[in-house]
Amino acid sequence: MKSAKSNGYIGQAIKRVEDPRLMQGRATFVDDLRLPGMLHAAVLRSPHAHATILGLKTEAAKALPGVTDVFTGAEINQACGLVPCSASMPDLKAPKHTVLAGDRVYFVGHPVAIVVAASPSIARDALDLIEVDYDPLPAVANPEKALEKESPLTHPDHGTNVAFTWLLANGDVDGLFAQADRVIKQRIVHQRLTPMAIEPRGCVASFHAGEGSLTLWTSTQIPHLVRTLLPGMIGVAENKLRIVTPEVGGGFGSKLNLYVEEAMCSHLAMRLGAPVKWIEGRRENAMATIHGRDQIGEYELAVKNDGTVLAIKARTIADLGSYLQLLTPTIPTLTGLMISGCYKLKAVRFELTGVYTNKMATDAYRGAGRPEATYALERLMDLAAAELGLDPVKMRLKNFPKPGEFPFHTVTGLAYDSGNYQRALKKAQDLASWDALLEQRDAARQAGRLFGIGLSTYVEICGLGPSKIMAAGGWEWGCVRIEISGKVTAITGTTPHGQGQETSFAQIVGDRLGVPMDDIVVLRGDTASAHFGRDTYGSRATVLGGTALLMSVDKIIAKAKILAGALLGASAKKIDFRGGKFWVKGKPKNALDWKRLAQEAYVAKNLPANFEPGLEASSFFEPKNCTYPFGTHIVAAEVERETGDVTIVKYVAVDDCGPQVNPLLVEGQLQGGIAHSLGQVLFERTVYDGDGQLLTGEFTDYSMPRARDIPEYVIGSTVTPSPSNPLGIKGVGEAGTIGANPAIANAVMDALAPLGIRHVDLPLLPEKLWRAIEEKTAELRKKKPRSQS
Amino acid sequence: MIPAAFDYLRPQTLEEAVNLLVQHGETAKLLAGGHSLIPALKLRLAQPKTVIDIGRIADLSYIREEDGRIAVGAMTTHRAIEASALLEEKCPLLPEVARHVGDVQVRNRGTLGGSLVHADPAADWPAAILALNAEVVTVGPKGPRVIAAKIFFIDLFQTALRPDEILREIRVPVTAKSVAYVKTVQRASGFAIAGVAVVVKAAAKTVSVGITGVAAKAYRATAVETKLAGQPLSAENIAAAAARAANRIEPLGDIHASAEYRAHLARLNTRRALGVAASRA
Amino acid sequence: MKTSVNIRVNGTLRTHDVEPRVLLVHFLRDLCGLTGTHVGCETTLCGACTVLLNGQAVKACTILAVQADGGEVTTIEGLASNGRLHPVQEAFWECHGLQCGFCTPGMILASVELLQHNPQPSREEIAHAIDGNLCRCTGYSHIIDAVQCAAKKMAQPGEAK
Amino acid sequence: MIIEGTHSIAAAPAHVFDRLMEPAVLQQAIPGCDKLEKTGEDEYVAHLKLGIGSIKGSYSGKVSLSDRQPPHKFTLHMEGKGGPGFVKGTSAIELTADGRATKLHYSANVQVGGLIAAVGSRMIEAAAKKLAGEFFHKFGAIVADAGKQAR
Repeated sequence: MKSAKSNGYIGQAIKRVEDPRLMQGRATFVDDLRLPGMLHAAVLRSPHAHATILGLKTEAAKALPGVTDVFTGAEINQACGLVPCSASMPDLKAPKHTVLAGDRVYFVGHPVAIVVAASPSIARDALDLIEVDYDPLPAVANPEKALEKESPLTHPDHGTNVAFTWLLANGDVDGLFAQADRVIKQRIVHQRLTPMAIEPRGCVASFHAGEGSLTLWTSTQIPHLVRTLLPGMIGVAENKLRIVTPEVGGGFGSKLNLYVEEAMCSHLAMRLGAPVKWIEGRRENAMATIHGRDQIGEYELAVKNDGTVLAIKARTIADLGSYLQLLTPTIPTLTGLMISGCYKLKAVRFELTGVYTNKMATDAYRGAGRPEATYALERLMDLAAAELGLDPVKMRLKNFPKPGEFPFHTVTGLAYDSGNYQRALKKAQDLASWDALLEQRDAARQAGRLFGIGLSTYVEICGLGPSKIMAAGGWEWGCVRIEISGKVTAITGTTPHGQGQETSFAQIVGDRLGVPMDDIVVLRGDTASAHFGRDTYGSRATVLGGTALLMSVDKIIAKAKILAGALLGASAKKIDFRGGKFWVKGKPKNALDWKRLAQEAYVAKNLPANFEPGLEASSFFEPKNCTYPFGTHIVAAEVERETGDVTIVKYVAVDDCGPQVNPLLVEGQLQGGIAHSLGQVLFERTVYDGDGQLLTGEFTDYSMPRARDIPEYVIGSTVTPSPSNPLGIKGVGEAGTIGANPAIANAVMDALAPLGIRHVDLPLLPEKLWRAIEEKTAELRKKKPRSQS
Repeated sequence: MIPAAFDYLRPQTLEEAVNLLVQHGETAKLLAGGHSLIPALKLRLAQPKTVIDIGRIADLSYIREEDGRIAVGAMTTHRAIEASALLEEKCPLLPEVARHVGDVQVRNRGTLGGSLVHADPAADWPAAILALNAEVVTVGPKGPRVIAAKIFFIDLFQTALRPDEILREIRVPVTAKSVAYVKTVQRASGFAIAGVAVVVKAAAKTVSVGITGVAAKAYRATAVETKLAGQPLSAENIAAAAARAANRIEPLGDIHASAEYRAHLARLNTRRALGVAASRA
Repeated sequence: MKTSVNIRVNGTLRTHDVEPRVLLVHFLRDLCGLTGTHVGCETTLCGACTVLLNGQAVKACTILAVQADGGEVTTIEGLASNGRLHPVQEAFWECHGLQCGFCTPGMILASVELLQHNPQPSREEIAHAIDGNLCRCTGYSHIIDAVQCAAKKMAQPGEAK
Repeated sequence: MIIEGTHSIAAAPAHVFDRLMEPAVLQQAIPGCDKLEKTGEDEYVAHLKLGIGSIKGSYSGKVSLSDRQPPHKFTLHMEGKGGPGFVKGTSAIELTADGRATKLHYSANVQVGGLIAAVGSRMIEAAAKKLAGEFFHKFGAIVADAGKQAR
């Protein structure tokens, strides 16, 4: 650990400036806000997956002392407008997404009424007094069943449960499949997951009647996008709207959305003339905050006997749930874009059908479409290697583009800007002591144990992204200000919520300015100070937000050189700058520091002609391309024969996210990301029963990793800078999740391979593995009755 | 997250508590450590009119040796049991099971008596209480009553405790070290999918086996016990007996484990627990 | 029917009239204004509300304020003394044991309790001690590092125990 | 969710069948039923206070019968809703003579929703079986008692 005092901050494992307030209970999350006269909202939700609302009685609730008012869809939907979705497939059928249900509910958790009261407890009591007469309708929870002719319709007026179709096709797929020595086929299931940020959602809205301005504090990843989209719902002009995100207790994509409660609280704050707060409960979070994944794909990989992969085909169904949130239809298309992974495939056909079911909407959850691609492809690679009798490592190496082939144009139409997949794979093998690991597996197998090794070589699409591929701008904004005192304020348009950019951005800015980090404050998450921004998702914040700040710093330095030149009697070209000091070349003793220059810039008595006062600059960074981090994960796992329990014996992760601004934070992101995948592979799943009832509605039934589940990691890195931004950085927020998934699954499947088990769908629950083991063991016993001891 | 409103009473003596229970009847709930009741209150699954807090009644939290048995006060926390040197020495199954209950925070507040009275079919304690042939001492308007563990658990969330009775004490025998608890945990909730508690009496050549999490109530695996009675605890004998651990039981199935897998785990964990206990003899 | 409740919180006696249904976590957050104690679930499983009650780690969401009447509570706000971070806080900082920080107060207090009675815990023992605390950001590894680091700090002479 | 069970009742099928059609008997036998009113041919409204341990709730709902084939079988439909959620089910009930007694077999397709489904999924099957068991136990007692008195 190096001290934060010395300069040269970039690349140092500096402890975070955010932490002291968070560790002492002095940070402000939304639920910590208390405004004078604040009212409390509670939302009544449907217990039915699908039903007609025959009647709604709110009188008793309204009569409860302390209740301000109760609103139903009939009383609020007109005023609140429809929840926006950014996707625009040509054939997309989108239901009208009102804030409260109209005469029909179509998922468990569908908001039906909202109560506003003097306290949270009164609001909660009032919910019990609302009477709703539901007439249940048939529901469909299984996306494959939803496509059958006789299926109940989630939206009867659509006449179908198909929301859209999407096709990505390139190259001579049929020809290459005809040339293939073998076709590897596998049905791949990505179970639905619930993001479960430990802080549920919540918001407080406050309206200033005199100014006509509204402030919304909300636990979101995207205050700027909310400010762009909310005016369309509630009729407050964008320039009268301020969105503040205080601390956010985790998002993982689940807070990358504009939700009905944000619109309702904003509307009600205006309507009732008092601040309105709503805090989501955990059960509400489980049923009415977006879910992730939920894809089923029939995959086919065409290969030659020597291990060359030729082409890939997939017919994929994405279960969208019952309506569209901001990015719902877009997420599964990312699976298509990344389906060629690290390999030189010659053709692709990815057919996607988005399907409505009576469930909560899916949307971005950590990795968002890319873990689905990586998992499918890396499973196929292992299955192919097994069928061809090839070493899975050699098979991968055979199909990687060479380091000299970058930018590498994929068959899916992307241009990977940089890469050296061989190096990351080699490093991971070294860190895993590969040969010793193979010996360990041999020994374990000889002893009758189910021990396996799995790897995944993966590439991500991060740093989203150039505006041309984004619905509403893919740039990022940053502003840097040298204050009169010489202190530095950096303002980012990204919205960190745990990633630590108050620290890493101070490192970037401090490094370039030559200013101690202690003198820098990074502001984020308030549209009043961060005038522009496209926020935090898709591993973009450091890549784009960091670059926007760096550009601003460079503008200030250029300006300061002019000022320094004027003060020192030289032209700007003759001014040297280093370590926070400006001097005329060759005369370092007579140097000016930022403090002095700031005073001059703002007191403005000695400015050169045509020199604007002040030392502030802002910048929009528009990237030319996304970034493409990559890496290799290697996992050794053992399966207990009698229970199906999985133990991770070894975990090695090598990620190449380019130069690391703060390796400590990089490691934290990787470990956190891996934990999400560990959960998905081994036990996490959102379960609806056949009637659309949510059975994992609380932490009592939704299994997430706890400390006891976590292996000790060996984490390494390689550094292949991205040419797409001046720092060469690539983003790391989702790498763990994207890389881990197939590595763990492949290890478990390798452990079971000696029994002849080919594939088990995620999650690899003990019972599933036990059943597979029992079945195969029984078969083996039949075949050779005497070999069993 | 916010319970429905209720009246709160805090008796100082057991007698007072029994009187309040008689007075308020079915509309009242007793509050011990609160780690079964309060979660139900918060979800409004339980909405009693009155909550009678027995947490301030003196001398309900103790672990002491009396007449060759160990008496554990109903309000003794899981943590106190986990940490008890007396139990470690004289009845080590209780501390071993305590370590499996909930998490540290839950163990610091939750009580043995509260858990037993709640009779969750997947709670850990019933397995141990059954395997130990414990006795449950209650007090009611008609005075104290002693109930044998094997007739205490009646059904899902249902015990032999009468509505006007309060559980006061649990009495367990002094045992050797040859005990064990083997549990497959429902990883989300921490409850048991299959928890098997075993007491091996080497001298008498008998074993007793209590199983929780598998059926609608915890049960004694009598078929296992009968098979092993008088037999040496060889691996073969244990395996043969453990195979009967789910005989004549209707195992539960849910999203975490099917009935078939639960029955398998009952048998497997019985075999393993017997093996561990035998190795400690 | 409100009841008067007296709880010594971080050394200061707090007296409030509360409905019996008020949970300790709401007493602390809403009546004492100590919002460092968080609510992450409603089923006693996430541990974000962990505080020390009479020295023991407990989940403040599963205790009625009336039950804690007469007790002593330490919340995350009361852990640092005289402006000096507790060694567990120091260690969480150094080891990057927190990201969003929402679970952190509970995680730290559960760790403090562990180190009170087990000054040199193994990784397994730490995992066992924080089994009642969910973290969705860190993946726990750095948290376990932090608790071991805190144990080392606290073993040094002159450190607060 | 399918729940099945078999109970033995000490009376002949014809008698059992008839008694199952009597609202007063049903009300006595249905756990926690404090109201059962006939609203039409084979249709009733019911009010129940059900408690399993500390988990208690009030439910109101409808009960109806169909597919009546005395004394062999009938189908029972019920739906109820209350604070903790809703229950909807259809049960085929078959009676067969077993000596002087009746073997009653039920096979119910039960749908449970709302809070109980979200937080109580592990309990639902056991709870439903328990309640069905209580019903038939009580019903059996009523029928047998009446039989004794008649003799």
